Amino acid sequence: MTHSRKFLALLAATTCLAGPAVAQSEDSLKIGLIFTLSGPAAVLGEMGRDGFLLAAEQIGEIGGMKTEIVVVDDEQKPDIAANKARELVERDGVDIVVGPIFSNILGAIMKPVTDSGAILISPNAGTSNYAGAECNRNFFVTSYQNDQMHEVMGAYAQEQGYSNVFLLAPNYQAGKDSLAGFRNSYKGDVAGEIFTQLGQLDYSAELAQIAAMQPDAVFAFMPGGMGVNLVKQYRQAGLETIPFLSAFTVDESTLPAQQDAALGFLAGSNWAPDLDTPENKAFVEAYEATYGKVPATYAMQAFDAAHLIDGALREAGGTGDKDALIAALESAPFTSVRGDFSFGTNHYPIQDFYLTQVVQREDGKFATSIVKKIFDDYADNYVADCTMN
Amino acid sequence: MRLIPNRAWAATLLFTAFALLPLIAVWLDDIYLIVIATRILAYAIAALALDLILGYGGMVSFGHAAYLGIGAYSVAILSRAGITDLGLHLLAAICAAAVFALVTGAISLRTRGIYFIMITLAFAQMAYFFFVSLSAYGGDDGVTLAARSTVFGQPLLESDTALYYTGLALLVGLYLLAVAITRSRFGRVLTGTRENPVRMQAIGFSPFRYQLTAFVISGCMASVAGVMLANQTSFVSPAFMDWHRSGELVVMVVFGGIGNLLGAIAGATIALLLEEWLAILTEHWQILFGLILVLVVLYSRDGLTGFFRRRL
Amino acid sequence: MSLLEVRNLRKSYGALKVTDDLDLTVDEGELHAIIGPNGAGKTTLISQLAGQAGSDGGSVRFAGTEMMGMPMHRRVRAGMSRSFQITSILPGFSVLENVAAAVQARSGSSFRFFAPVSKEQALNDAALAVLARVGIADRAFFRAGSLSHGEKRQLELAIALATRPRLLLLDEPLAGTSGQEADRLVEVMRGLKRDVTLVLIEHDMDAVFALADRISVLVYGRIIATGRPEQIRDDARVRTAYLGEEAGEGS
Amino acid sequence: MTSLFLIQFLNGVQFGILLFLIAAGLTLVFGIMDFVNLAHGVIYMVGAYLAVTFSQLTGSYGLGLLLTLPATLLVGLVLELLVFRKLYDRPHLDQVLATFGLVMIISEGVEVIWGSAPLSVRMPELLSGSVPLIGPLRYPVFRLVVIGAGLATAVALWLIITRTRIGMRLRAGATNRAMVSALGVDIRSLFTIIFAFGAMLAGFAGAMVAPILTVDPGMGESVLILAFVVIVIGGIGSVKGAFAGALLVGLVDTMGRSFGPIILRSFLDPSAAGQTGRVLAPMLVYILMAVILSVRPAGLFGARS
Repeated sequence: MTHSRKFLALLAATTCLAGPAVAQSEDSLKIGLIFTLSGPAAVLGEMGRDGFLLAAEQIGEIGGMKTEIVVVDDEQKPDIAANKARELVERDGVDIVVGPIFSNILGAIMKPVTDSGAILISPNAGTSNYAGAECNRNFFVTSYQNDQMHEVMGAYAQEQGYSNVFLLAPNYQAGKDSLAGFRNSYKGDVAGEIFTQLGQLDYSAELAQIAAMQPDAVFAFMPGGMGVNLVKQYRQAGLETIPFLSAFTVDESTLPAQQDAALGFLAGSNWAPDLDTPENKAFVEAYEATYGKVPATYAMQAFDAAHLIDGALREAGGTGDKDALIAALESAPFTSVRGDFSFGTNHYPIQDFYLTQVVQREDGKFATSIVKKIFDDYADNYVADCTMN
Repeated sequence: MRLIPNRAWAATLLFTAFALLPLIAVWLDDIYLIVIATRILAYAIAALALDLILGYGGMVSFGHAAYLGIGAYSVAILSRAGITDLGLHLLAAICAAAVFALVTGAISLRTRGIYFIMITLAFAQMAYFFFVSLSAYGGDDGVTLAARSTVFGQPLLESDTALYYTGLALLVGLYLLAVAITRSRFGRVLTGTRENPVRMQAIGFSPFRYQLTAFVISGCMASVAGVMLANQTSFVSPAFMDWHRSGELVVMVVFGGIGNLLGAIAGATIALLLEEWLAILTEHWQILFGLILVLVVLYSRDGLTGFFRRRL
Repeated sequence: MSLLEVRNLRKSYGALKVTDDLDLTVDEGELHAIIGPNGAGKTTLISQLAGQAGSDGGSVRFAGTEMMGMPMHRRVRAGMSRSFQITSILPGFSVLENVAAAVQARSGSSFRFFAPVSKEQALNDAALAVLARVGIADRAFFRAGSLSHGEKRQLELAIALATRPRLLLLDEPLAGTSGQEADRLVEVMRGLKRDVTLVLIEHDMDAVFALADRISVLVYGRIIATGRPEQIRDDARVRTAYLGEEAGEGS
Repeated sequence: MTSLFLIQFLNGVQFGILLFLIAAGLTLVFGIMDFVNLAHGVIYMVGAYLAVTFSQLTGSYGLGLLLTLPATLLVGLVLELLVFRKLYDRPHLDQVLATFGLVMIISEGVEVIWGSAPLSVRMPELLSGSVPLIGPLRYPVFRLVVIGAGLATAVALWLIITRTRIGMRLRAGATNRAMVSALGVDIRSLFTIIFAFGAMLAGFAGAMVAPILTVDPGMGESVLILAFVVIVIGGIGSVKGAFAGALLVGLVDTMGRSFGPIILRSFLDPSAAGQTGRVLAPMLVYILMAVILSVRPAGLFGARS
């Protein structure tokens, strides 16, 4: 009889397997990092991971708890990311997941992570749907809402009185969002709006049209390798006389490849390595000392995420009380390297935005530099549609 | 065919192992194994479908991930329209796949060899870019599924084990169907057209009709894998039908040993398990995986099953 | 009554006229041999008649219906089958399955997906009968690829027969067969004369003159002479075409 | 408008020439040795990375380029000896599996050696300017150099194939491999030469492209697909086909992307034209291939119908 009861128990166990894994014991904290660590865009994932680990090393015990960090590669493939996210929350039982870099990966891991009760903190992808109607109590963003970076440049173009701007972005969702964001604050007319092929290498066709139209300025959103190609070819085609406004195109992850081709180009951002705050100086020096590279926003925002978690856990007294932890996170109890930083009701950041320009530092390296502040304590346009809990 | 006795034995062994897996997962206290295994089942179905035309029909389709995408998007599109029943999802997927396979197959079958490989790739790329342009469904960011398909209106598939066993049932069913087809009158003509198309014409068969029928059947089967994958990740994106995925499917079938339906299932299973375990070993797991592929080709004539068949 | 009427059949590869305005008539029930020196265009003619190779012009009427433009598989269904000079079988199949496939082609639709074909005893029995007739029944369960060259020629003939044709185009069936196998095949062909019209292309003159009711001589894509075996043997033109100039004057 | 057309044409030709350099090696290897080499794309990538390293070591892009050629020749030789030599008589699918494995090894290996960040080569000073074309339009000198170098290579390749003894053997090998080996030609060494030479050509293309495009681990894959499209359109085994196919794909891809929407606008309203243009643009090359293959199933100059 006992034999069969044991078997029945086993059978019963297999039928009701959904539901959260057993919660971690009180004093230990488990964090899962999920970034793109292989393929062409691995450099961005590596920066996010390195930024977070640098902060974790400096803090030691995050939130005063014994900390274990599990790093996972999503290979920039949504279905693999969805499974790896489930692995983090169900098998490894992590309390907090930090990542990813790309919007389509965020879409894939949002449900598995937040449904399992864990907290998800995105240090980069900040799509509009999760800032608005689909906002989620367990989801925080330490970077920005994607459109904001483009709105900064739209406002600058409007401020400069440009009347005829040429727009360029890849033919995918983030590309469409970017040009929409730019047009939120830029009211002038548009010389041309071209969506290039994702991963396109050669922009001579588009540059020829720009040269033919001679617009007041060009606004481009071309992340990663696309940005390197575009900037180099822009310079080679002799178009540097036309101001080059951009978002996510000239930053510390692509400048090592763009080098002097990007000199003087403009970019909208929520940060630059030479932002004048003591925490930022310490962060940039520590990052360059440890990794020998100039940090980009991907590293900075992950660095801030670690400090956010540290501050919130100390305030909420550990991971036991979920509501307390969420309330603590909402109060953003940490000093960001960007200076003033707080969360909107949709858990997206409210922060300052700047116009930055590419400069060559005395040590020969290239980096973006703060020119002037465009927006002060600027929230995203979707917070109104979010009716959290 | 003396092979049959130990093939049936091998099949029952493999499927019983799959059937016991959830129990093993609980016993090892690692429920995540079921999540990996469900994904393996989906790819096993797709590999089985591909091997039907690759191994038996000699048609190397390098665009079979398109059917994974068609199956997955059938779930996404129908769910958004309020239809959540698994049966309807499968039906829609199969019909859509049949139409796509009929049209592209009729054109592709005018070519041979590498040309057939490239034209099937071309049609899959066209399908891929079509779904990338579907901004209503998130374009290339993809779209999250609110819930898994329902069975008789009940959300039974929400439990991973139920989804797993549904997948296993589909795999076993499709495997038996595929075996029956390869041994039927139709299967004999299909294999004949692979071996010697001119001889088949000389006895009165027009190869085109049989190859196109097999191509459509294979596409429909592969779309079932797409429906499974969508439910497994509860997320759908064009990345499901990227040409890399078509390449991975071909690799799985050849890795397992072509012309052997069990080999295709074994190829998919072992390839995906390798990916999981090697990824734990090192961040640069692809070097090891690539090395294994090269070594298997160099030292074993027809893939893993060839390797095992000689050893057993 | 003529079963096959070929009128001004033409085919050329660029400037080379392979089939040069060829006429041929084959009567029902006869064994009509076609002989000619190498390169005369015999195999091309067979391919044109069978529908494997296209034709530049002319007409091929079989049992009253025009075949020109019809693909090979439909001509076979119409009852006009062929064997290949270079053996063309299904090496991976068993010998029995090779022949059973041909029987299957003429016995109902092959779009059946569930019943195992190896269990269809009707097909197997019919196939075994043809194998027995051709003399390789003992090889039924061997892989076709493993047969000797001669046995493959016998299988080639068996497969063609299994389509139960009304007209059978045989392209050098004895090529490469040893004496004993050749005699066996000649006997089989002699036995066939009763129920199928045969067009025999062959170099083995003994077999031709032993079997043929009528012989046509094909030279450079044209039929230069047609007649009973003894007429052809004494025909001067045939001898010059075949045996070269001096033989022609010598007689 | 016409000036835009001229620039697009030049860009199309330049992209076509680049594709030809890659496709030439691929079609020779495939046509003559009946060998499907998916790893050809990563050899192009390795050429680009080597050019970056050698340029940094020697301080000059020119020297870097020259050093890259023998280096990629060596890479081709090593791969041929270790892996490809054992696979010549194996079915295509085994070759696909083995070379697919090689692609994984080399792509990840590159990331281990050079890191995953995109690299680039500084443009050589004298070639970095741009030449005035018409009115305000200018055309980068370096791209003209690429076109020139590509055409020179094409002519050289054509001469080698049609005029030299090795060329005669290449053509004979393409039509009937068994016969060539039967005639006592050491087929093994001929294959090795073809392989190494094909790898060098791909490496040369990679090195030439380094200053214009980014050098990152993903560059091999996108080019590989286009190279296969080119050799299939041109007809496997025909270098002439590869040249025609490359130019065709280069022009259609470049011109299609810019003039497609303009042409569509003539019979569709602007927003629909923009949208269909965006949907069709990435598909153009594949539509082109599908159309050609359905009309000529063995490519334009199909050596093997």
